[in-house]
Amino acid sequence: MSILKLEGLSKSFGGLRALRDVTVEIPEREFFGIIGPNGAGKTTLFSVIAGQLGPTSGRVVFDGQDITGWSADKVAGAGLVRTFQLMRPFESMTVLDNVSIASHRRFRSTAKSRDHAAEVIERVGLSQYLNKMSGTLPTAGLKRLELARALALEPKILLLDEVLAGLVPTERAPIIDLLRDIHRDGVTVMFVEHIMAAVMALSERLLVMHEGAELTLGVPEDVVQDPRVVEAYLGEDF
Amino acid sequence: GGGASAGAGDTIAIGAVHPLSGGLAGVGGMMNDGAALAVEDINEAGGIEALDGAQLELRDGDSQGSAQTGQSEAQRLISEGAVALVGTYQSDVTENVASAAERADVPMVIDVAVDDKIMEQGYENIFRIQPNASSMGQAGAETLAAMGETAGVDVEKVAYLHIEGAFGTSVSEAFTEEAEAQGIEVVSTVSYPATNFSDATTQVKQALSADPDVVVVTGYYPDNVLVAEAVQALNPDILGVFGIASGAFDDSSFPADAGAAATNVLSANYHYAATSERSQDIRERFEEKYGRPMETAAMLSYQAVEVIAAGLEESGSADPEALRDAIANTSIEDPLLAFDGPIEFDETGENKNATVIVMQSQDGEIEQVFPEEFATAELIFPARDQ
Amino acid sequence: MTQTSTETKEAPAAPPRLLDNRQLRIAAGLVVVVGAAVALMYLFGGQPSGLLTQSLITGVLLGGVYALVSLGLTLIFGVLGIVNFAQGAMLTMSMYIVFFLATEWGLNLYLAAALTVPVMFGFGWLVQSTVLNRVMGDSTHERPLLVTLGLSLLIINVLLMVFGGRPVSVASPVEGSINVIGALVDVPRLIAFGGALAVAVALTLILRKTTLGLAIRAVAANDVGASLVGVNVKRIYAMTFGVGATCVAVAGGLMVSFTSLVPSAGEQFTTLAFVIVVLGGLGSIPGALVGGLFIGLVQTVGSLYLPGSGSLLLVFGIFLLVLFLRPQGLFGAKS
Amino acid sequence: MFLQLDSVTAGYRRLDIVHDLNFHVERGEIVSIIGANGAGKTTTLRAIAGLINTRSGRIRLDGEEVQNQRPDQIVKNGMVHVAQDRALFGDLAVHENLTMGAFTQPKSTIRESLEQVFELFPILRERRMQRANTMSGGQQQMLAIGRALMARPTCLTLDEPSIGLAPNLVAQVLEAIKRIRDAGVTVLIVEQNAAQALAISDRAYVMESGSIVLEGTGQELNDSAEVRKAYLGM
Amino acid sequence: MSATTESPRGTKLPSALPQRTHDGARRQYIYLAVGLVVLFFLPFVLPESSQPVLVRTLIYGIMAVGWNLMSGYGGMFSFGHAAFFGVGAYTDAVLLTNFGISPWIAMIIGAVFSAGVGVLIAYLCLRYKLAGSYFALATFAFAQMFLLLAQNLELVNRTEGINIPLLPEDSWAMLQFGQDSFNYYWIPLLLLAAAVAVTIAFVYSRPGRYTQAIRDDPVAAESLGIPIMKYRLITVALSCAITSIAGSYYTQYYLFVGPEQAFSMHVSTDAIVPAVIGGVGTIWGPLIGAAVVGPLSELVAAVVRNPPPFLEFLQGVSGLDVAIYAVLLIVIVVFLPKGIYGTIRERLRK
Ligand SMILES: Nc1ncnc2c1ncn2[C@@H]1O[C@H](COP(=O)(O)OP(=O)(O)OP(=O)(O)O)[C@@H](O)[C@H]1O
Ligand SMILES: Nc1ncnc2c1ncn2[C@@H]1O[C@H](COP(=O)(O)OP(=O)(O)OP(=O)(O)O)[C@@H](O)[C@H]1O
Ligand SMILES: [Mg+2]
Ligand SMILES: [Mg+2]
Repeated sequence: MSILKLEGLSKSFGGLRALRDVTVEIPEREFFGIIGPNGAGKTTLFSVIAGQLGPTSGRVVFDGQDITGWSADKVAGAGLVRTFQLMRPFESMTVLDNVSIASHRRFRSTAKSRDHAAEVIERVGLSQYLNKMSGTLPTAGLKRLELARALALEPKILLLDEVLAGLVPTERAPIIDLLRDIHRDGVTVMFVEHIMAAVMALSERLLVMHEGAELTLGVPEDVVQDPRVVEAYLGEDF
Repeated sequence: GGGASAGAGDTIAIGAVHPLSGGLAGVGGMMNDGAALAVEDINEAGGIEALDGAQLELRDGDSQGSAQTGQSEAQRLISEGAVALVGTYQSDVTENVASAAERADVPMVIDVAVDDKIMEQGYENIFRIQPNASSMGQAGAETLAAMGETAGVDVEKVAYLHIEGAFGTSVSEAFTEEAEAQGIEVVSTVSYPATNFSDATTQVKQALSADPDVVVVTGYYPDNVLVAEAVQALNPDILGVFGIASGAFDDSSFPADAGAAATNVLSANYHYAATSERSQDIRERFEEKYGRPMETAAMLSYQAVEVIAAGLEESGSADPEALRDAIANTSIEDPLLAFDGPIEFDETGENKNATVIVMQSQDGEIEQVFPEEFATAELIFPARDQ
Repeated sequence: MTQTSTETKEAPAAPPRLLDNRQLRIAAGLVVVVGAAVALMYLFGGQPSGLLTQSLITGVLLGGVYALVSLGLTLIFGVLGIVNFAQGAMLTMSMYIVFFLATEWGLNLYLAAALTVPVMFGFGWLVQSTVLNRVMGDSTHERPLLVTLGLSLLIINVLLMVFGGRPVSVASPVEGSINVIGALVDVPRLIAFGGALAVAVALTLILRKTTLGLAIRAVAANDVGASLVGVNVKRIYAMTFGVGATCVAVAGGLMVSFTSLVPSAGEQFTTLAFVIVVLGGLGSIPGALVGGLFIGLVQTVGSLYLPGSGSLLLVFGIFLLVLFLRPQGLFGAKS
Repeated sequence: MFLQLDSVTAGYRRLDIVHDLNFHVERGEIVSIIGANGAGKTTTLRAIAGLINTRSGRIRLDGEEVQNQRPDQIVKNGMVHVAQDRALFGDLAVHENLTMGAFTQPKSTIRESLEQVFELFPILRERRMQRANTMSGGQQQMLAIGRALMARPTCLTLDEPSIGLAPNLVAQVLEAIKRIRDAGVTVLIVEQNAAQALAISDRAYVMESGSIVLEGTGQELNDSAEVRKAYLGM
Repeated sequence: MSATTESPRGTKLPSALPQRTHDGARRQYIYLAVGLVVLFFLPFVLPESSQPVLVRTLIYGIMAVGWNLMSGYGGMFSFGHAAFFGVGAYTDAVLLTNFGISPWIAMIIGAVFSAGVGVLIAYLCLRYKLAGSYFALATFAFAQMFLLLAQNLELVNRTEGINIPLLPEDSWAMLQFGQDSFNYYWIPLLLLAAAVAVTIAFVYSRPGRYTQAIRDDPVAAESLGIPIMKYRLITVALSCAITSIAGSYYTQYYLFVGPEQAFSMHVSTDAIVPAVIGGVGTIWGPLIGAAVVGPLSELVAAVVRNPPPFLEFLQGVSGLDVAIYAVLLIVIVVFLPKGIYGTIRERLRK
């Protein structure tokens, strides 16, 4: 059964068609990768799914429910959670508070939500920063924080926008492990990434977007052989 | 509250609350100086005889033009021992200061504040020297009719231009009522806003469109200057511009400020008695001391201090309660203002004999022109070339 | 700062112009709307047509004065992000300087006004570089706001201490009024109106055509970015505040002859200038001009129908409407 | 030595992030700094660009001391910085951003510089009327580099120029950097893409907790087992 | 269902985690209680003449605490808090003079009413996505409109304003006492303490944390499932209600309210200045700010009135006191970037 269905999603900014008729079905528990040139519309796609932007046309069906036009908080509450390409911590708060904001939605009691938040923080490996102000975290920490907040909501499906960007390879590895772990726990993951090593290692299926539309969709090994993908995205050196 | 009674040779404190800073600081400062001069004069003349020549002391309070600051200044002055208050120029500040004085049972003599309502609260301790808004409107209408009669000119229709708010409205309403009784018709009434008003042409033209004989104006300084200038520019066929309780038309700055537009503008207002030698002397000394002319408002402050001093003489005590009773029963002959008689207060605290006279801006000077007994120059009416 | 558009890649690259097409379209639209409203009023307004004509002309001239005061404010607001509360006080200050030069030195009014310009520029520069530059930076606006609030109190009360609170006046070398289709046009106000147009054009030219203007626009868009392309940001801040003060100096010089000058004379313009600046679009010069004229018209014509402060209520009503429907202002770029 | 840092210490508020830093860049070199996240690479570049003050030490550019000069003075000295957050003029159009980049240059050079930038990044020509902050992440990165080139720098400092770029563009950008160097510009880059950065670098430094811990030619570091393990993830 | 709760790594951390929320709040309440006790005895040590200043300072304090909730914690910079203050002030006056309703009840009605007005205004502004300066100016415009409305509405006596009739004797029910009764000080002191207690409770509560998250980054907050409009409006309602209580008390203390006293721009700045001086977005900042700003102009005025010998020449220069006050204001703002409390706290943390 598919957990997320995108039916003919389009989005225009003025005259620019950032998304053109994107139609995809994502089965439950899939690890679904998206790549594409800069400006292909990947982030826009996430924003439309997660309710930050309304589509110009098309439908988003999540878990059998039409969520097109829902506000972002309602979408998140339903279990579809995204992270941001540019990190957005709540700077005036500690790491623990950042995360417990999210876990509050699950647990009414402050104590419980904090315990849960602490668990999640431990899980993403940020425990040493627990009571540090989030604004002072280094890039890698912010990436983990972004992830922790999303996880604290116990999402059914996670949309990750370039969580690995800006990390050195040694820092990527534990996060890749973590993503695998999350996936293993039953969360469907959609992710946008430019780091091909990670894309190849993680995705079960891979969507390539180009100028707002689907260029190709398939298993990663096939997709990267596609000459159109090489031409538009990967380049000859790959 | 209230101050302790003063013994021989003591000083007796009088509190003055005026806007000494902010937008109204010009007039507020001048009023404070007026009160200070009065205190000085009284002290020089030997202080309060009935209290063994006790000296007066003026304590200033700055209302900053705001009601709450005014009230807290009043409270401060009272708790520092002021036996009476003088103030405050603005009606809303006066409301607050009056309620503070009333609650502390300390007498207050209002020098300037026009709103009828202040005295309608049933306060026991509050007295006012100047005429209130509605009595000025009424007196204005009477005077206009009388003036027309004296000059042999028919005034049948007037247009009324007034500032928005209680002051302008109550003067204009009282005028309209009395005018009817005098056979004068108010053919149009136009109000203009108290703030953000920087061009009066439209309003004046609107008032003129009913073809009046006289344009009657009530308002404060800057807006009334604008009105006079607009009338001058539109150059209508009218007998004259007649201010009632106008903040500008009898102000000594007005002729220079408005230039040609000031020519022969009439103003019915309470005013210092230019014909009184005592008031002339005070004005001369004031100007010498403070380097600026003493306007009517400052004369009222001077007068208010005199009223309190008279009360002290009469009661022979600096106890506020005794002082209050003394002021209520006092009668001050030879007032410094052009009034109908001595200063005496009725049971609400209003000065029974307060009234207006007519001034006219002639050749760059403000002259008293009507009624005859106060005239310093001949009335020119019709005031405009026909 | 405002000419950018979100056109698509099909759009041809056009060199920036003083007024781009979109702004002209908006201006034209506004003219049509106002024109239609005026026509309706002549036909069905129930007011004598002479009076209506007079109020229109008075309104436009008053609007010129408003625009003059708002021009500097919009620049400061748009570039520095400072809500300059001292704008009105600075206006008063420049009028007093003109007064001083005209009475103490016996200078011609307009000569005195011209001399006031560099003085006010220097003042603005000094205020920004010594005080305001220290409170910028963190993206909140409360600190600059409080500083200008304090500055306003300071200016007004220092003027009070120096010049006293009694009204003073300066006579204009040109007096009188001319008659235009049955309505009266006050000459000093007409000159002020011309001054507003001239200042708007001059400012636009400075912003569009000079290096200083380029730098100002860069700083307005992103100050760190501007410093990384070689702009001395603090200097541009000071320049901008100086130019904003200069606008006020021109305004003061042109308005002093028809103002009763007291230390608080300029205050009343501060509030309306905010309205105008937002209405026109933050940082938009044509916006301030058109906004000023529009508010002048609304207030004056409105007063025919709504007595007293009723027309001001109308002004604020329109302000909120514009804010809701077009928060970037009539001439602002959408963001 | 073209750019030289002598025991530079810098940081934020009371916190020192980099300590006693020494390194140099020769004229016409590409030098890269690699290191873990939070090592202080950005801080170093910001100090060089004048965006933060140094607490002690000297920074020399072409013999002249430039520490604690304002950013605009440093630009006028020929060193231009591309910030990690790009610092674009968000509300201005692409072409205006680029024109602004040539702020310190004579007007006559603008057209030529524009052509060069457009050649390097054709998408910018296509989108020259679009507002900068509506461009995609990668497009904005290209714009930021393009804007820096408009100032015709003699020394360019780039903070993670390849972040968020598609693989073909990463190659392109690094290639472009090489060409920029070949045109005579000295380049200092900070990169996460350590392998690719080292591949084009003449020399490189490894930074750890605010200090330089290793240096060598690009090749040397690329071959070093230590580096491979720690920073290349191999 | 998601399975993260049973994650193998999800080890329980029972006592490892300090219960900072509760501790934090409890500590603030203790500070509050201690402060309250100390301040309670202030009138006994200060001269009688200082009471008006104390009361005004407390009114500033309540306003600033209210403003701080919305603007400091909520990130919605209000430049029109006069609107909410004035609604409280007028509700009290109208209900008392027209219907004889006790000020205590009027205070509550006013607070509810003001919260409603605030929510409506904020909803309009937020719905149309006004933020930053635009939001500030919109609230400013609303306050100006209220001013103009009050000046034109018969119900509130237009420009004349409303007098509260003097009662012959003290009355707790009608909140009227002899002029220098300490009750006039203790009542606003308790109101202020209550406002601070509400702030503490709110800041440490779930809605309060949501509000702060929304302030830091509304987009991120929304994507974490927080309905941002709802929590913003809750914050606004609280803020307006508190501010309104300051207004109601104002009317009772000064026994007079007019359009200028209720709705003028100065009222709005009176709410902002103490909060900024003390420290925006902190619990104690607005109080400390009020304690500085409230008496400041009085102190300056007192010095100018009776200057020490070496400053004799200053005496009687009108405008000087306000000029000095203005300079002090500027100096504080310039040299204490986070306000008095905010700056001190920052120093201590290091
Ligand atoms: N608010 C907006 N207004 C106008 N155009 C926009 C807006 N947001 C995005 N775009 C445009 O839509 C296109 C798709 O942008 P999007 O951010 O989705 O790209 P992306 O695939 O995420 O790219 P990257 O990999 O560089 O992050 C781009 O051309 C961008 O310029
Ligand atoms: N404005 C700031 N205030 C306080 N600390 C900061 C600030 N900016 C950065 N830091 C801290 O300085 C340290 C070094 O940051 P820097 O950005 O220089 O690292 P970097 O090597 O560039 O890492 P990255 O790969 O994450 O960009 C980090 O721990 C970071 O938290
Ligand atoms: Mg993207
Ligand atoms: Mg970095």
